[in-house]
Amino acid sequence: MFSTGSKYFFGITLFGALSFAVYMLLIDESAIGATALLGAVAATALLTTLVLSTRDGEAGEAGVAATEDTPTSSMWPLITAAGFVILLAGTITTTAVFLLGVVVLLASLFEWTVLGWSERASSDKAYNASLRKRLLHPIEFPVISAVGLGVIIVAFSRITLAISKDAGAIAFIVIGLAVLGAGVLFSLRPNLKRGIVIGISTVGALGIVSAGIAGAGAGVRDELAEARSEGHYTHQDCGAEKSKYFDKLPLEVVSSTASVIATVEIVNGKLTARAQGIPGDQESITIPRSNPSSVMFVNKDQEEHRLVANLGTKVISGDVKEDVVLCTQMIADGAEQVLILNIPKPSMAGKPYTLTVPGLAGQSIEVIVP
Amino acid sequence: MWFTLAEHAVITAGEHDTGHGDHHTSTGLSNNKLGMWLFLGSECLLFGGLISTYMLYRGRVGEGPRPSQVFDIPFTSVSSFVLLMSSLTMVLAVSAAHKGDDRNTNLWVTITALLGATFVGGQVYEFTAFYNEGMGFTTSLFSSSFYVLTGFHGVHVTVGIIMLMSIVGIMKRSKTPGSKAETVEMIGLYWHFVDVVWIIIFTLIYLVPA
Amino acid sequence: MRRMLTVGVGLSTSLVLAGCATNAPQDTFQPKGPNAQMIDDLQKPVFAVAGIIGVIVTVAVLYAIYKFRDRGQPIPEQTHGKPALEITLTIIPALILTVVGVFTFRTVFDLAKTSDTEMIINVTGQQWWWEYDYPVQNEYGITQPIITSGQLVIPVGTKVMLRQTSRDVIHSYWIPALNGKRDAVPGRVHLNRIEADEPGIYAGQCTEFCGLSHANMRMEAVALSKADFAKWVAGQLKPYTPPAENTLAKEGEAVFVNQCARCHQVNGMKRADGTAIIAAPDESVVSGAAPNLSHLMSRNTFAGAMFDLLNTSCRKDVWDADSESFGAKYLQGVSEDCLNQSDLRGWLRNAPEMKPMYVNPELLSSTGGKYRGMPYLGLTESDIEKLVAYLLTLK
Amino acid sequence: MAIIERPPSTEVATPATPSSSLGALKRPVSTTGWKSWVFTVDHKKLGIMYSATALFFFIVGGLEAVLIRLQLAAPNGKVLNADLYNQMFTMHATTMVFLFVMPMAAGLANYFIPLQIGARDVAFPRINAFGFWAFLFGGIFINLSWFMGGAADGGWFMYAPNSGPVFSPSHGIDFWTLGLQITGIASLTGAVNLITTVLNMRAPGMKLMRMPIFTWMQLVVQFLLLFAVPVITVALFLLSFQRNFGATFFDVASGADPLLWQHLFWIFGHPEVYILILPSFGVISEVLPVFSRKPLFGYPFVVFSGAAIGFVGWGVWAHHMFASGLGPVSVAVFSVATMAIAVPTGVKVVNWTMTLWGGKLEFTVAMKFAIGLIVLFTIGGLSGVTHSVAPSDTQQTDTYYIVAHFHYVLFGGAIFGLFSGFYYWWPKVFGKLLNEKLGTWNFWLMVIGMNMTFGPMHILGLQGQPRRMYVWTEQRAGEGFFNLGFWNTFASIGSLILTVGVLLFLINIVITARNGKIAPLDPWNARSLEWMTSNPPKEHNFDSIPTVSHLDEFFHRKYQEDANGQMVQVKTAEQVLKELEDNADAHIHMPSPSYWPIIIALGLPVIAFGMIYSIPISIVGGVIVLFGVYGWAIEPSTAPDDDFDPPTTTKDVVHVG
Repeated sequence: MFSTGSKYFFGITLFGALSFAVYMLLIDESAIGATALLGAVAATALLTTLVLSTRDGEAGEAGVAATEDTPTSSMWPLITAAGFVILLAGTITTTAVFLLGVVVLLASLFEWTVLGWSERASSDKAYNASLRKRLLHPIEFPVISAVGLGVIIVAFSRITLAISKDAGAIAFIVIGLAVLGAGVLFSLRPNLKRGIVIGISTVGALGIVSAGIAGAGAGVRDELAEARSEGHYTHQDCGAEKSKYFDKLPLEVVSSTASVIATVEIVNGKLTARAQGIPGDQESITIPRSNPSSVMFVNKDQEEHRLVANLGTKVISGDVKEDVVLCTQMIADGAEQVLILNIPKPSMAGKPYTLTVPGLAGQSIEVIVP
Repeated sequence: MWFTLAEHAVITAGEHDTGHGDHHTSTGLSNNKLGMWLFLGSECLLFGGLISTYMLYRGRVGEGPRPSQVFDIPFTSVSSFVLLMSSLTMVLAVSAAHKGDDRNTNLWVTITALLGATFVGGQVYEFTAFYNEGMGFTTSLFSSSFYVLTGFHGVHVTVGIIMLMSIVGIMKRSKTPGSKAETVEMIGLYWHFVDVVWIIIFTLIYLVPA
Repeated sequence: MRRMLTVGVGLSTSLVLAGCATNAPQDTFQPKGPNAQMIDDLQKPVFAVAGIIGVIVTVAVLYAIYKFRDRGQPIPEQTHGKPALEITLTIIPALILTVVGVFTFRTVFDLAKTSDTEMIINVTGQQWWWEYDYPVQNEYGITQPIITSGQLVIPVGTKVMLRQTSRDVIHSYWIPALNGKRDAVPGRVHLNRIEADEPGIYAGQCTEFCGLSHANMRMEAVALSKADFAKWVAGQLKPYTPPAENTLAKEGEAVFVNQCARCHQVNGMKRADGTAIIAAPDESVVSGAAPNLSHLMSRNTFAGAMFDLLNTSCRKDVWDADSESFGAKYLQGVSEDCLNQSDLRGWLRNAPEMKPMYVNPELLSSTGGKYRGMPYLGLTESDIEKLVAYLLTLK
Repeated sequence: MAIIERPPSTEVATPATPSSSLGALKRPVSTTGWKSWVFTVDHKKLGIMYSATALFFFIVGGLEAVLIRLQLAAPNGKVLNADLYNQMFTMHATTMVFLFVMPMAAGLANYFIPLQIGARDVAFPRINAFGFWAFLFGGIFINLSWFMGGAADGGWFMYAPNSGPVFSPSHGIDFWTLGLQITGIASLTGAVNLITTVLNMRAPGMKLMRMPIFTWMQLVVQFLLLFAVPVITVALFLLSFQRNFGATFFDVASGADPLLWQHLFWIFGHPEVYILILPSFGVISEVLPVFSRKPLFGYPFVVFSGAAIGFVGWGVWAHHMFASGLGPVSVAVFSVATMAIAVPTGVKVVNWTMTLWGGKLEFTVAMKFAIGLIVLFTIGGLSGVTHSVAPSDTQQTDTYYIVAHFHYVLFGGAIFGLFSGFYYWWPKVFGKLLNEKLGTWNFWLMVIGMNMTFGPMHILGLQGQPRRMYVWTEQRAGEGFFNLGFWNTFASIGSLILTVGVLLFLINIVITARNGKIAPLDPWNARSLEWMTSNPPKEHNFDSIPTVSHLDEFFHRKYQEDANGQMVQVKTAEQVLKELEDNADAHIHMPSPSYWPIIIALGLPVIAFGMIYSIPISIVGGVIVLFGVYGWAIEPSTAPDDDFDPPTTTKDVVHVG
C-alpha cells in the first residue's frame, strides 16, 4: 500500500520526528527550535497522508486494488494524525498529554505497518485478515484490557478518595464481592444468555466509570484537602502544651541508636546528658559545627515532655531576626525521640545554644559548637 | 521498574521454550516450572533487600508524618483480603485449565485480573491519600522506603495483571483447548508468590508497630 | 616450575623482611603504642604460620611435578581418593584456624575496650582534611574548646579516645604506628583509641576512598611529653593578638578579613566595631567547614597535611629530633626563616592547581553553588605578600 | 507462524510461496554470515560470543590497568589526573569483574555445560540469547560513559554517600548503575537457564555425582548468582532513585545510614568473589586429572567443598567492613566465619595436589596454567587468611596488601584457570590446536609478569601505601631496600611484562586461526562427555544422547581394566564416536533462531538512557521491550514442522541457523 511518494514522505516524517525527539530531549529544551521542528514534522505528516490517500495521484493498476483497500487502511493515518495533534498539544500543555501523543503515535504506526504487511501478504483478503488477527490479537487484547483495567484502577481510586475512610473500606468490600459474585455466577451458569453476560459486565463497567467520574468531580474528601493545605504533620509546635496534629501518636521507639551523638534524659525531674564515648553525666555536649548530629531524648518522667533545642537566631532579612527552635514531639514516660541538629555557627558567635524541656524551669544542657 | 518488567516478561515468556511439554527431564519437573521456581527464589532476595531497607528506615520520618499517622489499617486489611481472594480465583483458573475447560479458565483468569486491578486501585488511592497528608516520595527516609517497597510490589501485581490478560488473548488464539494449561499454572505460581509477599509486607509494614 | 619456587620463597621472605624495614613512616610492622602493639603481637605469628603453610604447599606441588612427570610409566591406578587422608587434611587447618580464632577473639575485644579512657578528642573528617576539636577537659588545662586541623597533638602515655565522625563522605582514620584504621562515617560516632609511647610525629593517611583528592588527605599525630602538651594547650588558648599598626601584617589582616574570613575562622578576630568575625563556611562549602586558622603557625602542615609549613631543613630537624628534644623543637612552631614559602604562596595563588578539588564554577549546579575545597581566589602578588606576613603572626 | 526455508544445501528447490510470506516478521533463517550469529539461539555460538566479548573487555580492562601502573610508576605521576585516575580504577575493577571474568565463565558454561551433561542445548535457548545481548549492551552502556562526560568515579564498591549526586556530579555513576542493572538481568536469566539445564537436561544415567566437576562448580556459581544478583539490584535501585529521583536513602542529613549500602553491596559482593573464582576451580579440576591420567582425587570432597564455599560465602560479607565500626561482637564473629571458609578452600588445594601425586604428568600449556593456579592461588589464599584476622586487617585493609591479595586470587586464580581452559578447550571449539610453544612463552611471561606486578604490592601495602591513590609521595616513601619508590617502579615494569604475556595469547589466536594444526578428535586423551563428539561439535552436539554409567564416562569407554587390574585402552576416541553416530537419533528438532532476544535486549539500554536524560526515551525503550516480549510470546521456540518449506517429513536433522 505504500507507494513511492508516500514512502518518501513517510521517511521524512519519521526522520523529522526522530530529530525532534533527539533535539528536545538531548540538545535543548527551548521552545523555539522544538516548535519549528515539530511544525515541519506535522507538515510532512500531512503530506504523507495526502499522498497516501491519493496513491501518489496515480490511477494505474495499483489504483484498482487500492480502492478496495481504502476502507480498512484509512483509519490508521487518521489516528496517526490525531497522535500528532495530541503530541503537539502536549508540548504546549503538560508532559502527560505529550506522552499520550507519543503512545498513540507509536501504536498507530505499529498497527499501520502490520496492516501494510498483511495486506501485501497474499491476494486472499480473508487470509490476510486472519493473518493480521493472529499477529495482532495477542498484542491488542492485553493492551485494550490493560487500558480497561487502568480505567477501573483510576476510577476506583477516585471514588475512595472522595468518600470517607470507612465508606472507602466498605466500597472496597462491595466491589471485591461484586467481581467475585459475577465470577461465581458466570461459572455456575455456563448457559447464561450472552446478552445477560454482556449486560451485567456493561452495567458493572459503566457503574464504576461513572462513579469514578463523579468521584473525580467531587475531589478529595475534606480531611485530606485540609491536611494538604495545612501541612498537619510538618508543622512543629514547641510549647509546653500538646498540639492537635504534631503531637498525634508520637513514635515509641527509635531505630537509629547507632548514630546518636548524645542522649538527653529526664530522670526524677532532672535533665542530664550522656555523650557517646564519654563516661558519666554531662552538663554540656559538644557537637561538630555544620554536621548533622542526632540527639536522643528519653523521657523517664511520669509526665509528658518534649525536648526543645534553642539554636540562636537567624537573619531573615536586614535586621529582622528569628529564633531558631527545633523540638521533638510530646512523649510519654519511657518513650524516645531523636532530634537532628545541624548547627552552622560556632557557639561563641552569640548567646549559648541550649537544650531545654518546657515545664522544667531553670534546667538546660548547653550545646557547645567549637 | 522497566527492568523488573523486562525480567518477568522474559522469564515468563520462556514458557514456549521446550516447545513440547512432554519432554523428559531429569527431575521430572518441566523446565518452565523449574525455571519459574528458581526465578521466584531470586525474587525472595529482591523483596528481602527492600524489606530490610524499609525495616531500617521505618522510624526515620524526619519532619514528615509517621507511619501510625497515615496508615489506614482497616482499609488496607480489606484490600489485602481482596488480593487473597484473587489467589483463590487463580486456583480455580488453574484447575479449570488442567481440565481443559477454556471457558472457565478465561473467566477465572479475568476475575483474578479484576481483583488484582481493584487491589492496585486501592494502592493508588492509598498513595494519593498519603501524598495529600504530606508524605511525598522524597519527604523522609520512611516515605521513600515505603513507596519503593510497596511500589515494587504494585509493579509486580501490575505485571501479573498484564500477564493474565495476555494469556486470555493467547488462549483466544489457540485452537487446542487446554494447550496453555502449563502457562496458566506458571502465571498462577507467580501470582501466588506476589500474594504471599504482600502478606509479609502487610504484616511488617502495617501491623507490626514501628 | 623452579622459578615458581624462587618466586614463592622470595615472596614469603620479603613478607617477613617487610617487618624489619626502617624509615618507612607508615610501616604496619612498627608499632609505637600499645594498641598497635596488640595488633602486631597477633599478626606476626599469623604471618609466620601462613608463610610456613605456603612453603609446604609449594614444595609439595614442585616435588609432585618432578617426581611424577611423564617418564613413560603406565597409566596410574584410577584411585578416587582416600577419605581418611582427606579428613585429616581438613581437620589440621581447621585446628590451626581455631587457635588463630581464639587469639583473634581476645584481641578484638581488648582493642575495643574504652572504659579506661583518659582524654577525649573529637575528630571530624571532610573532603579532604581532618578537623580535631578538644572538648573542655580541665585536668589537661583545656578550659575552652580547642580546635585545630592538620596535626593531631596528644600527650604521650595517655589513653586518648578519638570520637570520629565525618561531615560529608566516609573517610578512614589511620596512623599505623598507633592503631589500625577506623572509618569516620557521617551521621555516626566511631570510637578509636590511640596511645603513643614516645614523643614524635606519626604519619598516616585517609584510607577510605573519599573522592577526587583522596590521595592528598593525610594526617600526622604529634605526641608530646605531658609537660610539653600543657605548653601546647596554653599556646592554643592564647587570645588573639592583632598585628601591630602600619605593618605589612596589618594590611594582610585586612586582606584576610576580605578574602578568607568568609570561610576560615580565626578565633578572637574582631571588626572595627568590636563584633566578632564569625566565618560562615556553610554558605560556600559543601561540607560546611573550613580549617580554623587560629594559631596556624603552631602546626607544621597545611591543606590537609598535604604540604609542610616548614621548609625541608627545618622539617627534617623536627622529624629527626630525638624524643628528648622533639617537644621543644615542635613547640617553636613556624618562624619566618623556616616557612615553606613556595608551597604556601603557591597555595594562596591558586589552591585548586596544587590539590585537585571540585571548585570548577561550571560544575556547581549539583551542589547548590557550593565548593568542595578551596577555590581560586584571584589574589594579587602583593595581597599574597601581605597575607603571608599576616599568617606568620598566627602563632 | 513463520516459514523457515531449508538451508541451500538441501537440493529440493521449491520457491517460497509468497502467499505465506510475512514480510519482516519472518523468522531469520541464514545459516551463514552475520545474521547466523546475531539471531542465533545455539548455546555454542552464544558461548563463543560471550567469550569473545569478554576477551575484548579483558583488553579494555587491561589497558586501564596499564595506565594505572604507568601513573604510579614514579612519585607524583602525571600520566593521569586525579579525576581520570579515579575513573580508571573504578572502571578497571568493574570491567574485569562484571565484563570479563563473569561473562568469560558464563561463556565457558554456555558452551560446555550442555556438552558435559550430554544435552543438545540449554533449557531456554532464547533466554540464553537474550542474556548474551543484555550483557553486551549493558557492557557497552557502562563504557559509553567515557564519551558522555566521564565514567563512574566512586570505586567499584561505590560506597555511599560518595556516590551521591552531590559528590559525583557527572553521569558516570548513573551509567554504571543502570549498566550493571542490565548485565544483572543477563546474569539472572543466565542463572535460571543454566540451573534448569543442569538439573533437568542431564543425559540418562548422569546422576549429580557423576557430573563433571566444571559443571558442578558452575551449578554452585549459578545458585550464588541467582541469590546475589537481586541484592545488588535493590542496592542499585536505591542508588538510582537517590541520584535521579531525589530520594535520600544514603543522605545522612535526612537521617540515613551510609552503612546500608555497604551491607547490601557486600552481601552481593562477597558471593561475587566466589562467583569469579569457582568456575576456574572447575576448569582446573577438569584439566589436572586429564594430564595426570588419573581421576580427580576426592571428587565428592571437591564437590562438597565447592558447595560449602558457596554456602559459607553468604555469611562473611562483613569482613569487608572490619574498619567500618560494626562493633566488636560482629567483627569477632565475622572474623572467625571468614577463617572457616579457608578450610574448604584448603581441601581443594590438597585435592589438586593429591591428583598430581602418583600421576603420569604431561605438561601441556593447559596443565601449566592449572599448576600455576594451585601455587599462586595458595599464596593469595594465605594472604587472605592473614587479614581474616580482624585486628590485623585494620592495618592491612585499603592498602596495597589487599590489592596484592585479590590479584593473586583473581589473576593467579580466576584468570589462570580461564587460560588453562582456553588452551584445553580451544581444539574442541575451533578444531585447531593453539600453538603450545607460544603458549609456553605466554604462560611464563604471565607468571613472571604477574608475580613482578602483584608480589611487590605485598611489600607496598605492609609499608603503608594505601590503595586508590592517584599519586604517592616520596615524603612517605621511606628509604632503603623497602622504599615504596623501587617497588612501585618494579611493579609497573612487571605489568608491562604481563601485558606482553597476554599479547602473546592474542598472537597465538591469530596464528592458530591462520595456520594452526588441525586438532585430532581427542587431542588430550580426555575424560568427560564434551570430547565425545566432533571438533567442533555438530549443531545438535550428539548424534545420539549417550547413556552415562561412570564419572569420566568418555575415559571409561576408551579404557578398561585388563585381567591384571591394569588400565588399558580398548577403544579409540574415533571408535567411541562411531558407535554414537551409528545409533543416531531419527528426528532432532533444534530450537530456531529468533529476532526477539536481541530486540528486547536493545530496549533495555534505551530505557536506561532515558532514565538518565529524559523519561520519554525510557518509554520508547519500554515499548520496544513490550513489543519484543509479545513477539517472543507468540513465536514458538522451535519452528513446527509445517513451518518448513516444504514441510519436513523426512527424518533429517533440521538445521535452521
